[in-house]
Amino acid sequence: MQDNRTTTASAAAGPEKVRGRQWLRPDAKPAALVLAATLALIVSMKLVNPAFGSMTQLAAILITSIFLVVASFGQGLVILTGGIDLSIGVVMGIGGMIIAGMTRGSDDMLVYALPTALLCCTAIGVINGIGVAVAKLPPFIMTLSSGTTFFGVGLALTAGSSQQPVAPALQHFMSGSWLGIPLPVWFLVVFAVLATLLQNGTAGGRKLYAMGSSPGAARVLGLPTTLLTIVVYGASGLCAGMAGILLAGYSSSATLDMGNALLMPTIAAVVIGGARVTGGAGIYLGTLAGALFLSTLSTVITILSLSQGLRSVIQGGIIIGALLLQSNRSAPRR
Amino acid sequence: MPVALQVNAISKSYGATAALQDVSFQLERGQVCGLLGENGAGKSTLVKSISGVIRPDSGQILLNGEPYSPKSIVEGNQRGVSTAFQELSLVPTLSVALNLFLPHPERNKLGLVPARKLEQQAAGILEEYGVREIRPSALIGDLPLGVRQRIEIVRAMMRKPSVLLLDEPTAALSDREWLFGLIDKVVAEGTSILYISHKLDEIRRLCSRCVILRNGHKVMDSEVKSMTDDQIFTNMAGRSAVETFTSRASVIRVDAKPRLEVRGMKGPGLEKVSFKLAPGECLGVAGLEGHGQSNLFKALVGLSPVTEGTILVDGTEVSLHSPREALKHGVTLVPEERKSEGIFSDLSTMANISMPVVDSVTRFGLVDRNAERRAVTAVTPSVNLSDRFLSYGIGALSGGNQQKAILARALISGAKCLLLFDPTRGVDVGAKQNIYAMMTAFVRDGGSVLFCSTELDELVHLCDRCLVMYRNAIAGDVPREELSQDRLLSIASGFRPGSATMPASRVGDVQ
Amino acid sequence: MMAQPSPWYRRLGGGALPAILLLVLMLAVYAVYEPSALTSFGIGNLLNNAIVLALAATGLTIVVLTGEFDLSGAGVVAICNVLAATLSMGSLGSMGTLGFVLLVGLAVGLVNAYLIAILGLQSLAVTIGSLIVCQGIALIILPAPGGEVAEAIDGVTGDIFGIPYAGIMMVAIALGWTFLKNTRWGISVYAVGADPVASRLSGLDVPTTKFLALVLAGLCYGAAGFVYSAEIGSGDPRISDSFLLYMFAAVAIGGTSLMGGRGGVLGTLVGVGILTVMQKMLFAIGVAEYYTNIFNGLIMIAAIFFGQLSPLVARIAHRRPA
Amino acid sequence: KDTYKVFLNMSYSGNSWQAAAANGIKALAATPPYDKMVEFKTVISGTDVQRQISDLQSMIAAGADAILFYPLSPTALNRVVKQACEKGIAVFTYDVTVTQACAHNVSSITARYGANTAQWMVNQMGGKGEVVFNHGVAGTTVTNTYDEQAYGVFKKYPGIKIVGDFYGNWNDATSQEEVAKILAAHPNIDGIWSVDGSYGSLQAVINGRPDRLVTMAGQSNNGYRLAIADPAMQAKGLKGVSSSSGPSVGGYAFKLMMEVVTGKTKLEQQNVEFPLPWVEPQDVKVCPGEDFVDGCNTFPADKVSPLFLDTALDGKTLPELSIDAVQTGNPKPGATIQPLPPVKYADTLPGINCSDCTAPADWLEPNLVKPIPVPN
Ligand SMILES: Nc1ncnc2c1ncn2[C@@H]1O[C@H](COP(=O)(O)OP(=O)(O)OP(=O)(O)O)[C@@H](O)[C@H]1O
Ligand SMILES: Nc1ncnc2c1ncn2[C@@H]1O[C@H](COP(=O)(O)OP(=O)(O)OP(=O)(O)O)[C@@H](O)[C@H]1O
Ligand SMILES: [Mg+2]
Ligand SMILES: [Mg+2]
Repeated sequence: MQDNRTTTASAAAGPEKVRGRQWLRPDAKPAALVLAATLALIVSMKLVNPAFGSMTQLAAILITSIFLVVASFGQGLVILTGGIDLSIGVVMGIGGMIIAGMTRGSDDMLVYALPTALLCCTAIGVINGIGVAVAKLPPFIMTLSSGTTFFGVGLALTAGSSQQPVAPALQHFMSGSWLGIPLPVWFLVVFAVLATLLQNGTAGGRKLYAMGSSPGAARVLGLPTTLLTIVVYGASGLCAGMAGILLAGYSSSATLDMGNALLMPTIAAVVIGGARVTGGAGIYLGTLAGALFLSTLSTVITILSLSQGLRSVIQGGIIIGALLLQSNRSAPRR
Repeated sequence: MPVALQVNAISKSYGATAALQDVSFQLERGQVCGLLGENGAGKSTLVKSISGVIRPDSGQILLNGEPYSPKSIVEGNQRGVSTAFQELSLVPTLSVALNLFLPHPERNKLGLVPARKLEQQAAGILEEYGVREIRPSALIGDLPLGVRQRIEIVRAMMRKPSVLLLDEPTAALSDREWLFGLIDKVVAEGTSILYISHKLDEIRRLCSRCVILRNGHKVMDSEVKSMTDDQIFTNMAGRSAVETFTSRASVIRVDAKPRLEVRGMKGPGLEKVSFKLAPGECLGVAGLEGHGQSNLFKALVGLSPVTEGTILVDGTEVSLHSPREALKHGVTLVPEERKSEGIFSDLSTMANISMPVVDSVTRFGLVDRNAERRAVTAVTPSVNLSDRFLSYGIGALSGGNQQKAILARALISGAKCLLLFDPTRGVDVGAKQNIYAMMTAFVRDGGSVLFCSTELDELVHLCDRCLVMYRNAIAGDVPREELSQDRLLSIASGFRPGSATMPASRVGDVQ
Repeated sequence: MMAQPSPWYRRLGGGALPAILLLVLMLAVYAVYEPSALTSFGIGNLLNNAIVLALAATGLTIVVLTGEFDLSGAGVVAICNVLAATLSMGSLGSMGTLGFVLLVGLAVGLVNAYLIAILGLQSLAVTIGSLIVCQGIALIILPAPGGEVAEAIDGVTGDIFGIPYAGIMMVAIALGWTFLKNTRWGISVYAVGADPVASRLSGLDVPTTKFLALVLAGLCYGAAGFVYSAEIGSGDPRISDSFLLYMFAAVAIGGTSLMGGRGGVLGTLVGVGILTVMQKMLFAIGVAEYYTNIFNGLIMIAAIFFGQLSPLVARIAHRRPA
Repeated sequence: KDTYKVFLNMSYSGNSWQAAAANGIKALAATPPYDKMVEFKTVISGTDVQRQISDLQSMIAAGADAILFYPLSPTALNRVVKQACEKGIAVFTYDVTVTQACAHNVSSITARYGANTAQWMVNQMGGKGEVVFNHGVAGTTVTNTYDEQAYGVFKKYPGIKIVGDFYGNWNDATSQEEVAKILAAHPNIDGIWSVDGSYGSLQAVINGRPDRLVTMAGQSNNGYRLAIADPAMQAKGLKGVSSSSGPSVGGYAFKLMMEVVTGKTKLEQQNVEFPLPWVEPQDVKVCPGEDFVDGCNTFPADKVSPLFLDTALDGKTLPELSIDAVQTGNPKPGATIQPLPPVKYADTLPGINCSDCTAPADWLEPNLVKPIPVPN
């Protein structure tokens, strides 16, 4: 019997030897890196142009990032479940159009207009959700089609033009400040906190991660996948509507196509923030960082005074650079 | 005897986890060496290091006396090492034939892969290895797990390796003799085999030697014959226990309404199934793979369509169209396919387990981590899952530990009726005892268990009664006192009590 | 007893079958309402309208099959278009231009492939970056629409013996893919998309498979850019976002799963057909203006929806108790 | 011939400019006598050039008599335009142009917007100050042409410093965001030059630096016109000119096309210039009613959105239109089509409205505004 129990003693060390708590949750790493990249952008710009990076400038960046921050929360939730929402741009336009059309430049109707606009946008999201969850249509086609369809409906109803100015109260909200800090920045902070809690603190959020991680297991376990899917797309519609209303307030009027330019950035913000496109991974803090990064980047690009071609090359290059920062070659590839 | 494989002091860490530390052993030509260890001991990691899937951090390997450090699994294959993996490595959307010939199927002059020809060849190979009932053009994803396990094994063997690594090859097999026959044959041809299993009887049947790992270290390397079960067990777990089944008294509550009653259930792959499951009862389901057990389990929670029949829970007729409804009626399923239907691989083990109760461990709408931990740690001891795994992503856990987590999740859900599909698959001996104890305690507290297993001795020892499925129908209902492996096997193979005709096909008529 | 669609069904394109039926139906409606549809002028127009999208979506399909995304297609088409418009009249000539734009496609494909397949970055994020860079380069090369492509390139929109080149290219794509799909690489494309882990354990080279797919896609985009230049006869640095969306829509309508592993180029060609004929058909039956948008959306949903029903029907039909 | 099959092909949809132009054209097509004469159909192609080509092909196949369209590219549609001409179809573009010689381009692009507005700003600023440059859409001929003219003028005055520039995409929201960001980096800007998005730009300045406004040139949004004429705003330094090509060019092109198709007018040249709107603060005159009469050119704030384009209406050439007409596409009750004044032919600009031609020698110079001497 060649029993070598001599090693038994040291065996106890084994995997128990776990290092102290990691200072950063692994899923917060991309968020931290992207935030760092954002700061690096600001600092390097400040070196080039000392006028850059003043408090007003930072406030301007934050205020103009608010649309992206709000809309990409919804996009992030959808992506978390393994879907995608391509109707966000259209829904933003519709939200803004409803607000403009109902308030007609006075504050009287605002209390009715706000819920109506949000409700309509949520309803479009819910329709998306039903298409995806019940009819089992691929999210890409479902949301693309519903975007196209509702754009057509919006055109037919408004003949394509924004008829009326937006309620002054909304405009004041977007340009006012409290305690020396612009109201939209307050809004941004509150929204970010709520969104983080919702996505990463609640039981519902947890279930979304489960669903995105393994739809099969979620089904076997009896998670309400249909309901959650519908809720998530509804939330995306709601966020898009909210972003649309804010944008309408900001520019004091609305057009149906005003959200189109924001669709791609919402997706970009989510994936740059470290979320996985196929679902199940990524935190809202990452999305927030991604949105702030993109907003800062576009400010920097604006300040650079280059031809649009060069701006694009630099912008795209910096996005890829930020991704390279996150790459982890030693990590096992899935 | 010449040494086929020599492993010298290899180590491998995943982050802070040292999966292997200074492990050395050697495998002689024509030898079957057992590799034993608790879940997470590092067995699969060792196999992956040898097969070229991962590269060890340090140490070296000699193959037939020559240095061997495969950069890829293909290189391993070329050098004569092939593997049947624990988490099967077949591509679900490809045909059986293509899977067999991956990664480099034959090409014709045009560079095309001739599907027909490969299917013919595959048919020949499957025939040669005694897998007769599979059509080579069938997609892997359409086949039951047990059949996939066979194909995985055949694929490893057909390459005629000099070193064959089998990582828990019998986990999903109900017909182990098939494998034993093949192993005997290839060993006679001079192949060396590293054989991983949690089943001691298999080790005793096949292996002359065994290596035991614990927490990444080799703790024992010895002749099997010279070891008692108790010694092996002590080496694996560091404490003494024996793999035994303590007989227990029946706790069936005969007076109560049946917890679950199924009448004339029909559906795809299910023929007129009826049975009753009382509170306090552990009802077994036996059968060779592909005879409808998994359809039955799935149909009971609405994952497989039911065309006819009724289901009653506690005497009232209910519809269980989805796992969600089933859970509302206190019925929950521990599924067969851990990888795609069990785990949420991106979530921590804690979150995986707490999922059914996550709604109730909240405070102010937010998940209360302390309450969550309390709820989870209340059930983990029953499945012997160490608390230190709770903060890990479940994807980083060993297969057996993942299985324990899923069982813990079923317990935490508060269901009164557990449908356990092979709950001890891939679970180590110690943990098995815990799972048995868990089941025993569960029925003692008035719960009901419907229990399917590929290991007949489990059924024989744990069940109050055992249903045997054959060709998608219930072919026998064996009461406790008549339970024996032979009896179950004969019914499962199609022998009717009192009939002497041989069944047409041994493993179902999958054609 | 194994439930599975019969081989003939799968060979006919599996999930794409209902899409084919829808396409035929739409073509029939179009032909009834627009008599000139079936003239050689009408058919030629249709094929020429479809070929650019077909080439680009083919490239995208291959990438999507491996389980990745690629948004750079629209950017590559833009660069190749402005290059064709600035170079083809010069010393490079038309063949030289073709070679050059294919090289550009290849180059972008290589960069994407390196970042995605070798470094393991997320494909969607990376290709958003490369899309923006490509659009920028196109703007630098040609800041405003203009230029002219050589006569010979223009000829791509013509025909030979009455058969439009676009039709020949369409057939070539179909045959080419049928060939590629059955090579070792083609098989690994499907395997890698369906289950990367199992593919790796089976010994397939996952990074190389993805690498080649992304590079091949780059080439397809280059070719698309070349044909696009022939179609419009000039250069335009801006290519709309909607082109990108149509690429993806064609892939999805054709029955390719955006999660990878399922589908194929033949289906994509059908998807391209549906998107192209849809526009023509709606015009012919007099659906105009805002309703075009609404119908566009609804037809896309319908195409997918029927596509989903059919395997179900086939399964049920096949599943009769033995 | 007493009925004509006429197609309007829009490309973009969903923004105010395109909507107002299309609605104006629709209203005119429904105004007697065209309501009986014209079989009118609108087609939206979206932003994909190939779709526009496909739709134009469909129109040819459908036997159009006349096609009025907003081209997505000056060159990409040439082939299909030629096909249409060969079938004897009258092909007109509005606002933007094609270089195919057989098409009629109706546009203000040759009216030197860039040079005139830049010169106006220079004059107002006394030849010095910090200017922000709001480009239109990158990669379009219009933007490049205007940019070249405006840059040329600003460059002549060493005191003018262009401290920032951005692509506002002819969009107010985008322009507002960008100006807000630039203002934070360059708090002392004196002027903003833009083609469109000027109301948004102004909003950004009002929000960021309320007590010191700027000199501006830009689009004719109603809110912008009211602001430049507002004494309170002027007191804070706002000086603005409202110009830029308006949606009425669409209606004008339609009327002209119909006159040509019905033989009332014969065009001697292909390219027609639509007069550039030009409203300085003292020219702003608020209308009492729903349309432009007696030279009024602006509406009260409560009547329309601040983004409403006053140039959707045109008192001189398009008296048939009213607010309602350009917002809904319904004809103004009681209106009938009035004859057009004589046309002004446009300069040729290579790559814009012709291919083998030369531009006039002075095409970068202002022709409406007299330059001030360079201060020393
Ligand atoms: N990809 C990975 N990332 C991190 N840790 C891992 C990974 N794979 C394995 N481990 C860890 O390495 C250790 C050994 O795992 P391994 O899979 O080799 O166990 P095993 O002996 O095969 O167990 P089982 O009997 O359950 O299959 C475990 O602690 C496991 O958590
Ligand atoms: N969708 C289906 N349609 C028709 N027959 C099916 C379908 N799914 C499975 N079957 C058949 O039903 C039978 C039972 O399959 P099932 O997966 O339940 O086997 P099993 O005994 O649970 O296998 P294992 O022991 O390997 O888990 C098989 O013969 C299978 O071919
Ligand atoms: Mg293992
Ligand atoms: Mg089974």
